Amino acid sequence: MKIRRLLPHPFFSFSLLVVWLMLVNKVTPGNVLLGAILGIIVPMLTAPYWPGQPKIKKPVKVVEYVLIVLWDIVMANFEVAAIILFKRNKDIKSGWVCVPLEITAPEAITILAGTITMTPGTVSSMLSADGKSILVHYLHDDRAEAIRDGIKHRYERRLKEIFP
Amino acid sequence: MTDGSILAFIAILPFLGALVPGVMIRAGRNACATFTAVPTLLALLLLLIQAPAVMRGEVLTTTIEWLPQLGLSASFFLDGLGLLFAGMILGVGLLITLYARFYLSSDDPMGQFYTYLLLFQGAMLGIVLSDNILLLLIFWELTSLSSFLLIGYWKHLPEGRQGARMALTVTGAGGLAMIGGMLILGNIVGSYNLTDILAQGDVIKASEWYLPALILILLGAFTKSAQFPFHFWLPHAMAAPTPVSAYLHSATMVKAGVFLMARMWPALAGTDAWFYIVATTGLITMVLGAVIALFKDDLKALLAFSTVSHLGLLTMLLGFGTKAAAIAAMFHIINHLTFKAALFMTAGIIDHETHTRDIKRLGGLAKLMPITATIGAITALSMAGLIPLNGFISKEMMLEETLHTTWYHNPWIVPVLATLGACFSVAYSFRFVFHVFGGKVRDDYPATPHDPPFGLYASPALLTILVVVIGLMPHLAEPLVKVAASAVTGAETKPYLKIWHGFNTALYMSALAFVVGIFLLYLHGGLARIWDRMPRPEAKAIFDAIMQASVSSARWLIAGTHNGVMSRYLAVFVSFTVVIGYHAYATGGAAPATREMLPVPPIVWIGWFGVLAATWLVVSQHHRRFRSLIYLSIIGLMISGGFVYLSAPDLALTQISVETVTILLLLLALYFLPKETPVESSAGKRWRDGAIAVAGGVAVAALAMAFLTRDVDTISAYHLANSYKGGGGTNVVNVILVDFRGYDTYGEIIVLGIAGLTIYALMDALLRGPAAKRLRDRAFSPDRSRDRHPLMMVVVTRAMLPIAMLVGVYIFLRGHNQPGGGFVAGLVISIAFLMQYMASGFAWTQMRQRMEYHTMIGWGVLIAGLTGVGAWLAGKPFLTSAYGYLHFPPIEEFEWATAIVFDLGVFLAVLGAVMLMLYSLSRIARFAGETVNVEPMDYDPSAEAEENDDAAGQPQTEGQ
Amino acid sequence: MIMMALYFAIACFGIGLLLCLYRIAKGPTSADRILALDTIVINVIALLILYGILKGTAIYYEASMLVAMVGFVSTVAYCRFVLRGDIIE
Amino acid sequence: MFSEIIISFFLVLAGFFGLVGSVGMIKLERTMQRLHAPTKATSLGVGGVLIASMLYFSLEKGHLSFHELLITLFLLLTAPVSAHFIAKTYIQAKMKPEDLPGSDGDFGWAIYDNPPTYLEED
Amino acid sequence: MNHWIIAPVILPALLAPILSYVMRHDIVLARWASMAGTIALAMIAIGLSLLAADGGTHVYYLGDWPAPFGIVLVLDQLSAVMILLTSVLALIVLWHAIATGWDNRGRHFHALFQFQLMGVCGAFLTGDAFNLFVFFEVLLIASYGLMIHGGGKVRLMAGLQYVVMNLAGSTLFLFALGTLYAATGTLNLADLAVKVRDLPLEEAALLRVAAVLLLIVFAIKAALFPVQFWLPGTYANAPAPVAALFAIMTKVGAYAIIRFYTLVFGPDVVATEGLIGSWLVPGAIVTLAVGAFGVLAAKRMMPLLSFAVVGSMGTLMLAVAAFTPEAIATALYYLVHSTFAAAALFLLADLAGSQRQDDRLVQQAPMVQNGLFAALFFAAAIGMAGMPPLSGFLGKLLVMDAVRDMDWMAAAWAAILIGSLITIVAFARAGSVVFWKATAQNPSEDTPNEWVPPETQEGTRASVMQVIPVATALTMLAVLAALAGPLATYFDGAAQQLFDVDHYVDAVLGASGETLK
Amino acid sequence: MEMIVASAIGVLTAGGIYLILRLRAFPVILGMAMLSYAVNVFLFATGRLAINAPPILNKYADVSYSDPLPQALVLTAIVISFGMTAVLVMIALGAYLEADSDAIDMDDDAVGTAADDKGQGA
Ligand code: NA
Ligand code: NA
Repeated sequence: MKIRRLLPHPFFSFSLLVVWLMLVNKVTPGNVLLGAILGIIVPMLTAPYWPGQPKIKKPVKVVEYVLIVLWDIVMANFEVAAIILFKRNKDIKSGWVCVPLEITAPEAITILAGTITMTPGTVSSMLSADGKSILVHYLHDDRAEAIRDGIKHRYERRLKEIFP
Repeated sequence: MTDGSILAFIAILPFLGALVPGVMIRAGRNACATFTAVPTLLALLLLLIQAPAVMRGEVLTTTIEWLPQLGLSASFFLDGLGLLFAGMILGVGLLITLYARFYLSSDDPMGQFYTYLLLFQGAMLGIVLSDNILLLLIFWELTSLSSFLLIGYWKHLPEGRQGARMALTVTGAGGLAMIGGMLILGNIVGSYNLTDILAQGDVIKASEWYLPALILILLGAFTKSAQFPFHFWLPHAMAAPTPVSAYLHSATMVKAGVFLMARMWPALAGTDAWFYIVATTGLITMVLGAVIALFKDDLKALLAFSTVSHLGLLTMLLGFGTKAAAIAAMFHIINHLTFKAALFMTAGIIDHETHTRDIKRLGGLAKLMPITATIGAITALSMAGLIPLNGFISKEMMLEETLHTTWYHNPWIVPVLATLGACFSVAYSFRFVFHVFGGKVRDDYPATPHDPPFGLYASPALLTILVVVIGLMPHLAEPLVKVAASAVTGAETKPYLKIWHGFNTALYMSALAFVVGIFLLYLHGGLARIWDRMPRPEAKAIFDAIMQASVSSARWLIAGTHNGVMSRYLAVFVSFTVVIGYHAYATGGAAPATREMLPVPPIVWIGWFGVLAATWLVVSQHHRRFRSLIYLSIIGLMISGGFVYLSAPDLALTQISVETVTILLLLLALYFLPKETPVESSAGKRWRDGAIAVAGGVAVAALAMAFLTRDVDTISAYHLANSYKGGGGTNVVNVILVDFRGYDTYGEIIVLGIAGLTIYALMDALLRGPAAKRLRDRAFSPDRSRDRHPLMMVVVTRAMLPIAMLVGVYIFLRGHNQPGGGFVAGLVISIAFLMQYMASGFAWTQMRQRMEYHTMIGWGVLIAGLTGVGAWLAGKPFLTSAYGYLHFPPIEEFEWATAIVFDLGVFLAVLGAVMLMLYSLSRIARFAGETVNVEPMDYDPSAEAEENDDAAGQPQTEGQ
Repeated sequence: MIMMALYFAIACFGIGLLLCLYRIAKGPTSADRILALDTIVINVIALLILYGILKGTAIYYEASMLVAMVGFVSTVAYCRFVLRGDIIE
Repeated sequence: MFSEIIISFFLVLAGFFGLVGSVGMIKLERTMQRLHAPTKATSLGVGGVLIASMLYFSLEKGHLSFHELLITLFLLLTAPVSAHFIAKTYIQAKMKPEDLPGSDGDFGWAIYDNPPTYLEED
Repeated sequence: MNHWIIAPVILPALLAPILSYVMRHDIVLARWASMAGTIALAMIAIGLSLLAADGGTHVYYLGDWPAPFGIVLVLDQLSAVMILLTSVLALIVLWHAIATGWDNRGRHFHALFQFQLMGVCGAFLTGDAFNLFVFFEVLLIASYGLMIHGGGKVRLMAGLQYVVMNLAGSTLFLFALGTLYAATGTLNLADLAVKVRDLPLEEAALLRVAAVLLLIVFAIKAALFPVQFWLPGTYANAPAPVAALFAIMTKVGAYAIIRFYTLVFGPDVVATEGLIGSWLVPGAIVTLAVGAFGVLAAKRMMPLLSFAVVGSMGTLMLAVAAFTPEAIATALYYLVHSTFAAAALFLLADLAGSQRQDDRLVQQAPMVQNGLFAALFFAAAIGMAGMPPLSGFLGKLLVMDAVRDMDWMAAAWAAILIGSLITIVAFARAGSVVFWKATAQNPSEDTPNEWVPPETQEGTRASVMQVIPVATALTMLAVLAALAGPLATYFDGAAQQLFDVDHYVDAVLGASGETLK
Repeated sequence: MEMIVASAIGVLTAGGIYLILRLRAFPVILGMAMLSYAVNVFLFATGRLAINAPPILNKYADVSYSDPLPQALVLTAIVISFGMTAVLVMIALGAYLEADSDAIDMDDDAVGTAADDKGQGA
């Protein structure tokens, strides 16, 4: 019980500890201790600004998702680079596509939008006023639907599992 | 030399007395008058007690040190001349006090009057008793001031105010000139002591500074004594109540100039310059005054010009520079006092009884007010210089003197002109007698006249008796005239005053004057018509014109330069700075360049180009305000990069974070300001500004280049050496900030704190002022975006906030040893909060704000201050630091330093100040009708967000 | 070899910076300018880190970290200004 | 030796993508297209530099260094939001609702349409 | 080391935060605290003046760091006088602000007031060039807050100009300090004095630039031509009590000039020869003229007084420009005098203004206390215009006497005499319109404003409490005149001390040995 | 390098001066900001220029350090000028809201030196 109140979000506190260690860039007992303390205090200070912080269900899925995204980023970078460097402007067919969303957790939506943007070739440009769809701009493609389905299948599905 | 410490008391008595009447007025007019008479009387008695000694030829002196550095001492001395004048001042003062009691009406503030009168009396007394010319100057200026008050006594009358200002201007100007003259005199002699100066006459006259000194001093005397061409103020001073005119303008103030010439005689007189300046001025004044007097219908104006004329006479006599002339002058001073004071009072009585002073409306008063008529007639005849009255004797002596005077090898011009003057004085005197008292009784007087109560004619009557007595028995006045004249000439004089000198030229001249005078009066009607048609300069018009001209030219000058045109102020400032900076550089040599320059890798060129380009963009497009802000932030970025490259990491951190906060502030302000700057300045002005700007830029660049290419050994070697072992930190910059020069930092955070306060106070004032309405009526652009708190932004911020806080803590803790420190940490945290504010809006975030910003600044400043004060406990000076190391195994050693506590103060102050500024700004926004949000984001698609949100209440709008 | 690569990278980001300067001057829309500024910030971050590698010191690390942080804040602020006018509501 | 190669590789990679990103800023014609460019500079450009830095300090300087990851984390978190905002800035300035595909649901795109919970005030 | 030396800075610095954060909702408490603090400051100032009277130079090594490496405070007769002057003026002004309720017309008056005092005292005490800059900024930013206290359109615009001008000045200050450091490598005044005197003229170019730039910086504060333009607009629109307090601000500039150009760039310094006087003398003369013409030209009371302040600075600077001990002593006398004269006039203008429609110099309905104010104005005007019997006249004589051996003596005398004539005339005009003409039964045509019946003004009758500050300031002028002798002796001492550079240097640098950590 | 820094300072100064000579508050504020950039670099440069010699004591190696004092001074100056700029911005805003114009010039009537000959009679 006490632990619960002290650590409402252990995953969060732990990641702060990691961030702290990143900052000091040196793993020593002192730093770990200090980091741990900060990992407890800072969330307390900032808790009011993050009401309804979601509980991460399946950390494994997170890792998987991250790896996939990283891979996509690398790959897509080359594609886009090719487009920018070798395609003549008039041949570049950019356009808009609306991706309807099923996930509702703001965190999930944000991560999805972020993923869309960071995987080059697409930029998540705007949400709808009710947050139920996301407006995506693609740099060059022939089939807008393909992009939409790719996004929904490859990313949103996984996010739904992480943020049920 | 006899001890005269009593003199100081005599001189101060009137001033002490002056305090009383103002207070006493409630006790009634009699009490008031009495309390004025007492000090005067007392002073007079004390003076008379000294008189015998003075008559024996002794000189009483006393000295009280005042300002030895300057040579100013409260020194007084009493000799014959002083006695004569002091006696007159106090004696007539008494008579005037009595006269005024009955003259002034009950609704005149009599307390004020007597206060002013005593002030003036004291000032005059001071002049004639001073033995230090600086002291004399003080009293001299005091007479100008007190007479200003007396002349302007009837302040509701424009004539009074204007007359007073004119008198002050003219006599004040003279006084200032005299200051110059006196200081020169003092420098020639090496002492400001009058007796020393009078003893050094030859030295003075030999000095090349003699002429300037003479002229400056005479300017003082002439203006005071209304000598041509400064005579014009006197008639206008007649706006004063008659007692004032009788006192100032017959007996005392106007005689101050004469007194001064007499006083300085041994030091200044006897040279050609003296003769031609003084005698000529006097002669002209005498004639001119007499002529004008004949054509004045106002009794007091007539008397005023007659006074001018008689002052001219006295001046002329002193100008002659002979013993006999001096004797004549001294004697005439007494005589003029007696008849002129009486005449003024008579005029006052007539005015008082008939409610007019216009001769044309008078006449025939002899039957209605015989006593007044007798007094007036006798004194007027004395003024005309008729035998056997005292005026006759001194006038004879004067004419006699003129006969011995040659002016530019011309023996007759002076006597002729003198006689001419005499003719006119006979004429106006007789006019006074015949046109006022003579003729048949009229029925159209504004008021039915009859003799006044005794109190009102007592004083003139007494004077009239003197007129007659001195006339018949002049030898009575001999001893006084003797000592006075001796004092003036600084040598033994033997006046031989008698009424009948036999049939001599002077007598014939008088006779001629009498006949011609009568004839002139007979022709008066015709002459007056000619006079009126004759074009002549109207002094007052000229004076006013000059005043007006100087005022308008001053306004033109000032309005042309101090007209609130900021850009010109700054342009002048910059250009001036460049010019004298260049002059300073050019007039000194520069040591040879010693440093060899560092290489410039391409990336630096790029950064440099970035700065140049961004600067050009900001300047060329400053009309597009938002855009120029974007360009501005490039400069900040490049400079931060430059700081990193040039080994100043702390600067880079500070620069970049400060720059960001500044941009945010500017954006917040720009929200209310116009988004565009109109093109207002002409192409010419733009070129001018451009030129100035380039000049400034080149100058600064050259200056920088000048030292960048030269070495100098600085004190910072010490800081590097002692930073660790003395300050316990390896980041020398930080140690300097919190330790070596912690006092600077202390001041710096106080500046921030005040900035926060000022901004808060200003906002508060604005929202209560007219600005509030303008804000309320403010319309929002209809096409602005509808999403205020986008989901994505909110979520990311929530993740960033804790991380940013860690960064802040990290930067703070390591500041003492690595780049960072309290200030940057404070900015980082505030930027983190700013992110939160931007994401979820002010109200929502504010509700979650625990610490209040005022308090935060307060604690910051206090903590920093108390850390410094803490050192006192250890008996060390303010801000002395201490540091050490703690060991908790297994954790490695942990350093502590009081400097870090100080840095904590810095941190809090910075955080508080920045947040308070933003708070104040967004307060305006909400005042401007901006709706406040209760939700952290526009819309949260997930359901559970609602419940966990503890912000279901109404948001606070006025947090602080 | 690392040096060569370093200089290459520095050159790339440096040139990139110049290109962004062109864009920020050219515009045409505010979006372009904000975008260009954002990209300049990114290039600067890279350059700072590269400089750290070049000098083999971590002392300039905080600078790049801070630039990353404030770069984001100012980009958002600029956009909010265009979108809403008031950047803190 | 190997470390040198791999570090250099990442540096070159980073430089290349950084440059590509900026070239895109110039070459691409339309604002929305240009918006895609910096995501390269960010992801692989700066990312590569950071990795190179980590490797360099860890392998060459011999003390483990991973604080570069924090910057990466920052950029990954913030870059999408920046792009998001810039896109909206552009859309609001230059586009009308009809130029965009309709949103899925009753509410239009955020900058044109008030959120469901919006209480009518201004 | 005597810890009291830093008290004038620390006391207000600790009081102000408490005032602004603890007592900001309780004006009564704030008033008492602020008044108590100011009285304490005055007490301390008296103590320090007595301490300094021995002619010694008392050094306070902040942070216990040896000079020139740390920051030092230096208490000598000059700084003691300035602090005493400041605290007495502060008492007068604070009393007025409280009695008239000025302090309650906006937020944080007392906190800003205390901060202002802190800044001024700090500037007078510091022995470090850059620290002087810091405290200039403290007193400036506090003055910004006070300047716009209560708000209002014109005041804010004037405040804006005031801030801009001073920001430009502060920027130049930094350029100057940079140049100074670049040329000498030190910031401590004593150390500078030594290094500057070692520098030959042929290597002094940079130093000379620093010297003139600093002169301009201080000239802005002291409102010297050609950087005086800002003052009238600012003072004329400042809250009257603040304008009265600002009487000390121009003196800070004067003080800095006196300090720097005797100690560091003294007349004996080869490196900066022929620089200062050549700019200061004409500047002062023109300033005097500007002041006089402005007084004559003014059509409102506040601008008139502001220009009078400009003129007084011109006179003051004429004395300073001679840079002889006698002249500096004279300047100090005139400095004290003109401070109180200006304060008295501004405070009086405030009282009178509250009983008139506005401060325009035109006929208006007579004030309830017309006579009283007329008398007070007459006295204050006499003081400012330099007429006897108040200290202004002695000050004028002293200044003229002090410059009598200069080759520009004639010009100076002419300027002073003509200047005071114009001032006298202008004050007479103003006074006779405001106080005398008001009593005329028939308002003449140059008075468009409707006649306000006195009974409606009864409420605004100034209480004794409100008149006391003005009276006190005037009394100061009388006291200055009466005690001119002893005061001049003290000022002579201060001036002598200023020119004894070696003594200062030894006191600051010599002692540093034993305080080494 | 010195030339680069000096010229940059000069350019910033020139730009700042030109802007503070404008007639509206906002450009003047911009100018002040630029001037403070310029003066900060100037002040920093008085410590002379050095590359990769930050004044952070290195316990292990004996390296050279750049002059720390000007850096400390500049830090103080930056903070102070930030506070000043903030106040300037607020007062400019206040003046604009009160006067409904952000012109920086006052009319000479406000100064009290208007040239027309009304007013002081008597
Ligand atoms: Na002043
Ligand atoms: Na003054």
